[in-house]
Amino acid sequence: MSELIKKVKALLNDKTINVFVGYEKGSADRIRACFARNEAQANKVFFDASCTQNLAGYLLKHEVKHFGKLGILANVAALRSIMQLASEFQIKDGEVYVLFANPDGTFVEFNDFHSIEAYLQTTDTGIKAEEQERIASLEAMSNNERWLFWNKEFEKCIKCYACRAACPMCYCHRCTTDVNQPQWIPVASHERGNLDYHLMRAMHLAGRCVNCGECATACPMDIPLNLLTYQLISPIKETFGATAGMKADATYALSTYKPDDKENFII
Amino acid sequence: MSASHEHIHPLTLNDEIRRDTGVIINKCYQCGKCSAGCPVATEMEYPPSLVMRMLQTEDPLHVEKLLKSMTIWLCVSCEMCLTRCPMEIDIPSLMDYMRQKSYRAKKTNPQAKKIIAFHKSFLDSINYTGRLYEMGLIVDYKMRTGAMMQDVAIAPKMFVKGKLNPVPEFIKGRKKIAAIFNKIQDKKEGKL
Amino acid sequence: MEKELKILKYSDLPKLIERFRSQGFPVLAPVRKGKVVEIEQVQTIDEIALDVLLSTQSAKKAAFPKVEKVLDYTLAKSGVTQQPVDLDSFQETILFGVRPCDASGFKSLDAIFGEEPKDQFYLQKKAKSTIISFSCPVADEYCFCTSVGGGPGNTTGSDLQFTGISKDEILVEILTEKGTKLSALFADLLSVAGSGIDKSKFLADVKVVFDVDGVVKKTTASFNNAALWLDQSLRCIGCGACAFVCPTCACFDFQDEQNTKKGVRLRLWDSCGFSLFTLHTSGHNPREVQSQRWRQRILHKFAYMPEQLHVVGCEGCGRCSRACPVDMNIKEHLTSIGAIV
Amino acid sequence: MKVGFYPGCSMKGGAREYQESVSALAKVFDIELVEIPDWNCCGATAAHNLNKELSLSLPARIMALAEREGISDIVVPCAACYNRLSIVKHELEADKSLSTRVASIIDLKYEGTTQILNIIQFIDKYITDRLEEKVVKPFDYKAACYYGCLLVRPHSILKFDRVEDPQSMDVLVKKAGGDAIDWAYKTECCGAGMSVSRTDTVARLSGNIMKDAVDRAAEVVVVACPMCHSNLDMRRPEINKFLNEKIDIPILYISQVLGLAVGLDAKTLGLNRHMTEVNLPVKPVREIPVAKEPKKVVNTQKLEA
Amino acid sequence: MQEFEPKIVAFVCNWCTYAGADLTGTSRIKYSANVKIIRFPCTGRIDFMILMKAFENGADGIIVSGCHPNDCHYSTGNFHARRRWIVFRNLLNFTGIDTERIQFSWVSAAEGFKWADVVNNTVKKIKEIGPYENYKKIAVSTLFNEEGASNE
Amino acid sequence: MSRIGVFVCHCGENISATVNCEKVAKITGELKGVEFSTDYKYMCSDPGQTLLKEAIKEHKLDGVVVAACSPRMHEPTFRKACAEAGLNPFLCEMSNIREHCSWVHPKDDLTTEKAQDLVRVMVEKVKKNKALNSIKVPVTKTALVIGGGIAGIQAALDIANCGHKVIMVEKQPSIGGHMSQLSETFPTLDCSQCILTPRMVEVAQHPNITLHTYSEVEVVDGFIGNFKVKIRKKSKSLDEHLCTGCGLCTTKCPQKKIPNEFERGLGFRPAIYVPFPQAVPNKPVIDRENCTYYIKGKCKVCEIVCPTKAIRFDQEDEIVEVAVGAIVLATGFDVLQPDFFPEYGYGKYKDVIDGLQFERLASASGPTQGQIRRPSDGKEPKKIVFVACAGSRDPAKGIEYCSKICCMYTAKHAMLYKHKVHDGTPYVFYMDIRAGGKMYEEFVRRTIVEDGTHYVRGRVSTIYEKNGKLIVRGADTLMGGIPIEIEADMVVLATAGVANKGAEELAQTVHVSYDSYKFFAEAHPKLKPVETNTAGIFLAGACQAPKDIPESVAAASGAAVKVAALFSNDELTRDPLVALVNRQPAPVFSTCVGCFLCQSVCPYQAIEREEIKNRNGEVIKTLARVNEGLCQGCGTCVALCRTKAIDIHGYSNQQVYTEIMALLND
Repeated sequence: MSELIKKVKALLNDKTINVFVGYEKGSADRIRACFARNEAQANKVFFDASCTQNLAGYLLKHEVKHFGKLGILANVAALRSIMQLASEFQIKDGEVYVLFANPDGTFVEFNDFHSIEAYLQTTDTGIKAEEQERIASLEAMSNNERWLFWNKEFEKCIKCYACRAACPMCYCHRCTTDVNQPQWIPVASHERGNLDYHLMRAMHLAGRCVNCGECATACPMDIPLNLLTYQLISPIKETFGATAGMKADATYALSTYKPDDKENFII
Repeated sequence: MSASHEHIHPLTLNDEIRRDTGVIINKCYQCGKCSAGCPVATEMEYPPSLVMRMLQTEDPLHVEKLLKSMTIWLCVSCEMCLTRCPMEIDIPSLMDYMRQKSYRAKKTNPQAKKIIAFHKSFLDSINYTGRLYEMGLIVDYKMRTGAMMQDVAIAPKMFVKGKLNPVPEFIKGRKKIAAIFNKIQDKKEGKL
Repeated sequence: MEKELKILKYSDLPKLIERFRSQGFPVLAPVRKGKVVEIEQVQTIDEIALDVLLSTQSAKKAAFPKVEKVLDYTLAKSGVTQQPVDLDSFQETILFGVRPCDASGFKSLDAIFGEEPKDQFYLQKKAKSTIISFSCPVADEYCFCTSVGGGPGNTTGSDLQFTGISKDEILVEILTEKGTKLSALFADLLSVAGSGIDKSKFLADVKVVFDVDGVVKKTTASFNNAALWLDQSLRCIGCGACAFVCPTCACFDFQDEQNTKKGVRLRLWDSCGFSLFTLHTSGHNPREVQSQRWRQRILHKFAYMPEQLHVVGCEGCGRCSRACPVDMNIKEHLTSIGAIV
Repeated sequence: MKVGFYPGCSMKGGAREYQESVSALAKVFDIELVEIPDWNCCGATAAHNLNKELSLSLPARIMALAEREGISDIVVPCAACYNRLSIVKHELEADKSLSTRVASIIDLKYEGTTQILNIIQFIDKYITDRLEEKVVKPFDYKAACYYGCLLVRPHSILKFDRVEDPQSMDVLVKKAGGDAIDWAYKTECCGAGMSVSRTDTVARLSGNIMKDAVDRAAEVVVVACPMCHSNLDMRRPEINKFLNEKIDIPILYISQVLGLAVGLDAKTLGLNRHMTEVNLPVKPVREIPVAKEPKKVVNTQKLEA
Repeated sequence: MQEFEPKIVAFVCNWCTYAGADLTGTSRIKYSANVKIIRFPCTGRIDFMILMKAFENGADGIIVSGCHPNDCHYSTGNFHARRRWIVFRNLLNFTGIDTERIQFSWVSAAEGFKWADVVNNTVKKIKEIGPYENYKKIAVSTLFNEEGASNE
Repeated sequence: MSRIGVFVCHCGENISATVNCEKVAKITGELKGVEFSTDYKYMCSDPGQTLLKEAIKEHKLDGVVVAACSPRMHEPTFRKACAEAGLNPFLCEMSNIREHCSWVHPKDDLTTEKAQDLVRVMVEKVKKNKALNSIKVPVTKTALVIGGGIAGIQAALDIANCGHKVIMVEKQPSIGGHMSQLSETFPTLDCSQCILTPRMVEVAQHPNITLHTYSEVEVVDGFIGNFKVKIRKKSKSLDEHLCTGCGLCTTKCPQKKIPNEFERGLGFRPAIYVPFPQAVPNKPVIDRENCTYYIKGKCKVCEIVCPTKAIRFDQEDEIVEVAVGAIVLATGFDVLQPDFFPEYGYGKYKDVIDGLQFERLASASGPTQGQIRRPSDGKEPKKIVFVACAGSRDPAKGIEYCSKICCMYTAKHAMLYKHKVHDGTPYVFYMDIRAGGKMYEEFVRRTIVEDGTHYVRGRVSTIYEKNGKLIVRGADTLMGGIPIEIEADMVVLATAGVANKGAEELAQTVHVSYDSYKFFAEAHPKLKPVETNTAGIFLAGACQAPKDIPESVAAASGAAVKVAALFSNDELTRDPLVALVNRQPAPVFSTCVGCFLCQSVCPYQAIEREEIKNRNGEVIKTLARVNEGLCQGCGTCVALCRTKAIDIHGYSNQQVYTEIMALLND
């Protein structure tokens, strides 16, 4: 671990970066983000297998960016987020120093987006088996059962927008929910407001979601929001051959097309 | 409340043909390619393109002529017309239809007697044995037509060459075949 | 009024709920929903999760729900016709099994909504709520009620408070008129409590971690300490989870929902943590960055409310810290403010 | 290898040699032809001339029986039967209510799962790959491949070969060592089922076919249909009378041509049964490029019964 | 009992389906009056939220129709729309929304008959499956109960 | 509060027969914001429009809904009327209660209710309409003409003679197109070359015309008045400035057996060649696919013999970028390869040829110097059969439409044949003779009456060769369809005229739409026959549909006038129904977050990047911006934009949203 701290200190000292976004130990066995700007703060930087939070969202946070050159300790989800954000012109190559944490505790430095792309080709970017199972069990239900399932889940929603705030892809300054002429998405957290909001969010993440799971983790009401976007990953891959967050210059699945895209429901 | 586009007039013959065979008579623009390619057009009183034209008129007189014509029986269903028709009109199906209509209406051309007799003998053979019994067919055909001397010379040679079975082959399920015949509407109406 | 002490058998709790229900009172109580605990209407005791440390959401929804209609209106050629909600239509409701911090949270809300012009929606609903709190036998590291003047057996805001004193028995404190009135419904189930029951023996031990008056002073003085607020809030992602689970947060928004003919005006929760909370029509946003919003949240509770309403806007329940997706721990932050020299 | 087999009535009678040659050829290539048990006549022209339901029901019964036996491919060497079965399969596929009605008439379950193969499709699927290596006696003749009507038409349903100037049989003849000539009557009608009822028509149509073949120096006409065969072969006297000349070239089934090439003898192939004697001229022996060991060379191909 | 008359909204593009529906009219082909058209420049313009709004305002069925692939007036709008509908339909299915009630179609300016068929078939189907009760329970109009407030 | 006027049209009885128009006007008059409502027998008539205009003035209307026919029919009419009454035309909307209501539903209450619904929707929409002003864009007064056939030549000359610059791009080494291949032209029998070549020379010498032959258009960006075009000038392996066109290289080239495209394969040409003697420019190109040097690396005979040393083997393609204000597509047509009719034996029998080949045979400059000789043995055919509609009007194997020109050229062929082979017998198999043109019918009659051509009304079923003759089997439908057989020496198929091979690709490059036959689509079949749906791009000649020479020339002049009219103003106005990215005061600037996912959906590359800079010139935000000159208003970006930062005039989010609400809440 001292290796990591040493590395962060070196980066800060030689001004490669001004701030390092990493992990530190938080309250009640939790791990949380830290923003090391000096040696003392760097000493708190920590990493182990429990550090699963996707820190990439912080790269777009105004006050974090304000420090200058950023460094980040990334996991696979964060790497993919960086790729996706790059493809949406939110991060430029060379703007961010990326240190990748291997599960075995070793670290890899990525100098450019190209090397991240190459690395991602070799990793498992699929969704976890348990989530696949949950999706499969939902798909096995009747339509009405699914309706009732999500009704119950969305009923809990309090529209705190933690899912949106935690999602690295939800970087819009003004979300559709905040658009009020017309008010496409009801602000109220009633059944319709909640359904509209979550459908809208899932659609806006379709083809962009890098399955980091932050939305579901963030939800104080424990709604399995990640399933909504995860469910769309394989159809998009199968039908359009697109996977989000794999290339810095990728084309968004829903802003391109093939003349012979297959579907079976348009008469 | 929603009246959809349905026919309110009684069906014309051409409507019926369209319903039963899918052939749209008015698709024909009289290019004549069917007649040009038809192997038996020279023997027909109305070559196929003329048949189409006559039907297009919807004139009962023309229809009557067709039903009583030799033309419809001369068609050998070789499908050359359909193959080359630019509008892909299925004239062979139309001919089948006209034959069946003529036959049911008992308007068949007297000269077609031999052809029909042959077909009937053929079907009888199937009805009786389940398969075609060629010898029986010929005998039956001759009985029907009275053409006793036709092909007499050829039969012994065929027999020698093993081409004529002296006894019919009966299939086990020939009652089933008979049942099929019995279920056919025409049979019920005594028209077959 | 003088509080009365009674004893109730655990085994009579089902009957209690039955009584309330048979009288037509809706009963709101903590209900387990997977990993979260909601405050919801219940029909029987079995639905109630009495063993949980704390419900995920606070009890404030009884008087200040997340969505609340305040007006119906009709759009016609002749103009707009309004049909206000009938304030008398609210039902007498029993809040059952909530924690002392939930009950005392209403103190802050009363202060906020009781300011002129008085908020009749809240006040009427609150007036029709009777609160039966359960004192806390356990606490966790997020709890800091004792640091803000509360405690696991604090009775502020409760009409009745139940404390488990043995496997079978509950000590019932009848604290208010409303409590008395309600307890009459189950007087037959109550027995007289012997004197000398030491309630504190049955309560959780929650350590005081900071001096609230000191924190209030230092908070007020730190308005311009930008580095402090930035340092504390770098992690904050600006969601509203903290505010929406908070028993004292009272910010709200009005939204109209309508079609071309009819509409309703709704009151909805809002949060000062949202970036658009203070966005002006001009495009100017006085709290442009998250650190300013975080400062607002802390100052509102620990500077402005004490100054203007004479209450601290925090009950130390720690819900905000538990709900925070990025581990913003308010206890920790307040402690560090308290430690400023 | 097992393949379903529907001989049809004529192969039990007038075209017995067709069945014999197909069976013999199949045997050479280790293919077991499983005759559909208790098959019935397809109804031929007669049925669809006189009654549509009947024309659908008879073939449907055949296919339903095959389905019951679990047969997936049915080889139907008779082009007329092949045509009827294929069309019925197509019509029943297109119209589910019709399919239901027919199923009730034949009182059998009909799914439409069987694949109907004509003789050439059968050869292409099961034999062609191994054909050239088995050729021991190249069929070194100028052959006019005659497809007739029912093998290739209607193209929209059968989807077999080119509808004008088809080539599949020509290719087989070439593989058997023969020379398939280019001629104009490949798909002209021979008169089909009019053989008995309008012999003069048949004589004219078949006569034109034979005339063109002979004019283009064909030594043999190759067919894949018992009806074509009987019109071109059995009606030869009438044909010659119509043409006023003597045409004596033989009419062979494609199975017989291939059979000869792979070394089967005339009798096995039923060449003796043709009405027009099969007198193929003797040709100088050609080198067989793939023959592994020298075969006994038969230096006469005069074949007699 | 009165027959259920479904409310069906059709979102169509100006160049093909709207013109096709014009042709239906010009050809005097009759169809059901349940369907009412809202015109868009292109199917590419039709945001998925528009469909949600239709259900929320009480629609029992929706038709979305535009130019056949390769025939888009703007050359590619319908291709993008098609991708959008493929994904959206997946999502709706997954959340238990009745995609049977949304009929997507390509109707060209020349297909007056097809438009009538699309409308009539959709009306028939929606009549068979009945009003969209699930969605009506959460529709905008549920807020407007005469009794006054229904808090929460 | 809005002041909307509702005008319900009876359309004679077209609407009022099934819709109770009075009731619709009355009920919708009660809607909120409706100030005035009425019904009238013919809203589009002069009195109807006057009624509308007066109501606008009298009631101070700020929005108008006309409930009548399809807006595709009369929206311009009523918007214009509103403008005349001082109301911004974009505050006028139409409810389609005719095509979408009265004509498709029976007379009953539901139909009237539907009409009310449709009007209500538009009333609500129009409340959200905004007054819009037309967009003005500058015009580059140079035209690009793609294709150098007779249509392109005519268009280029007409535009150039109006004083505007023209850039002409021709794919082949020479301009001239199909017309240069023709022998004589109907109905006058003018020599085609004689009338064409002067015009070709005129193009080459015109001071306003820049000619790029052996060139293709690769990229078209921009919009009406402001196109940017990249032209690939394929290497001719020749320095054109040095070449004098002496032709020595072409005679010395050892490679001589390349089928000559210009002669439709009836002759040969060398690898370095001029397509035909009168070519413009009359300078050779090296066909690299067939040149020995390019294939084997040795030869260079042409380089050795060239007196001016003009051969450049290493010359590369050149990309020329030009700015133009308008584009004329004149890429012409192709003839259907006749091998789709195997029964006619084209390709199998040498003496079955197509019409263009016959033109070459009949042409004095052709492979036989105008003698009619059959390709197989060079003999003069004594009996010749012309088959009309070879592929046309044949949905089964050819094309569905009538190719229009074949009747006439077939008649011409028969006549030319008869003029050259006096003892010959021409037959024409035809289905209908379509000779609707000035002197056309007379011409056909002459062919039949004076020249004794046998016209047989029927189609040919099959053609086969026997003993050196082509047996043509047809039928005479005027004789009741009896089959006939003709033993011909030669057969000429009048093959269908079809779209050019590269038409689809070119359409996509220049962003115009095309029909199912791949012919370029006009904006309106009757009233905008030379415009395309892409503003500023026009059609001339047979790239739109088969056309004969006079028609092609007329269309070309039509297109030229459209271009000239466009160039007559320094700037032009456009329909303002375009998308826009919202702008807000600093520090927000716009709700656009600059993800630019909208960029790739835009079919017109209309979305640009706009950098917002602070006072120090540093970029603080990058936003999308819609180039309203390029935007055609499809709105695909609007549907894609997550933050709703893009909206579109005329179909705005507000308008659409309110329409849905109004429609479903009666």
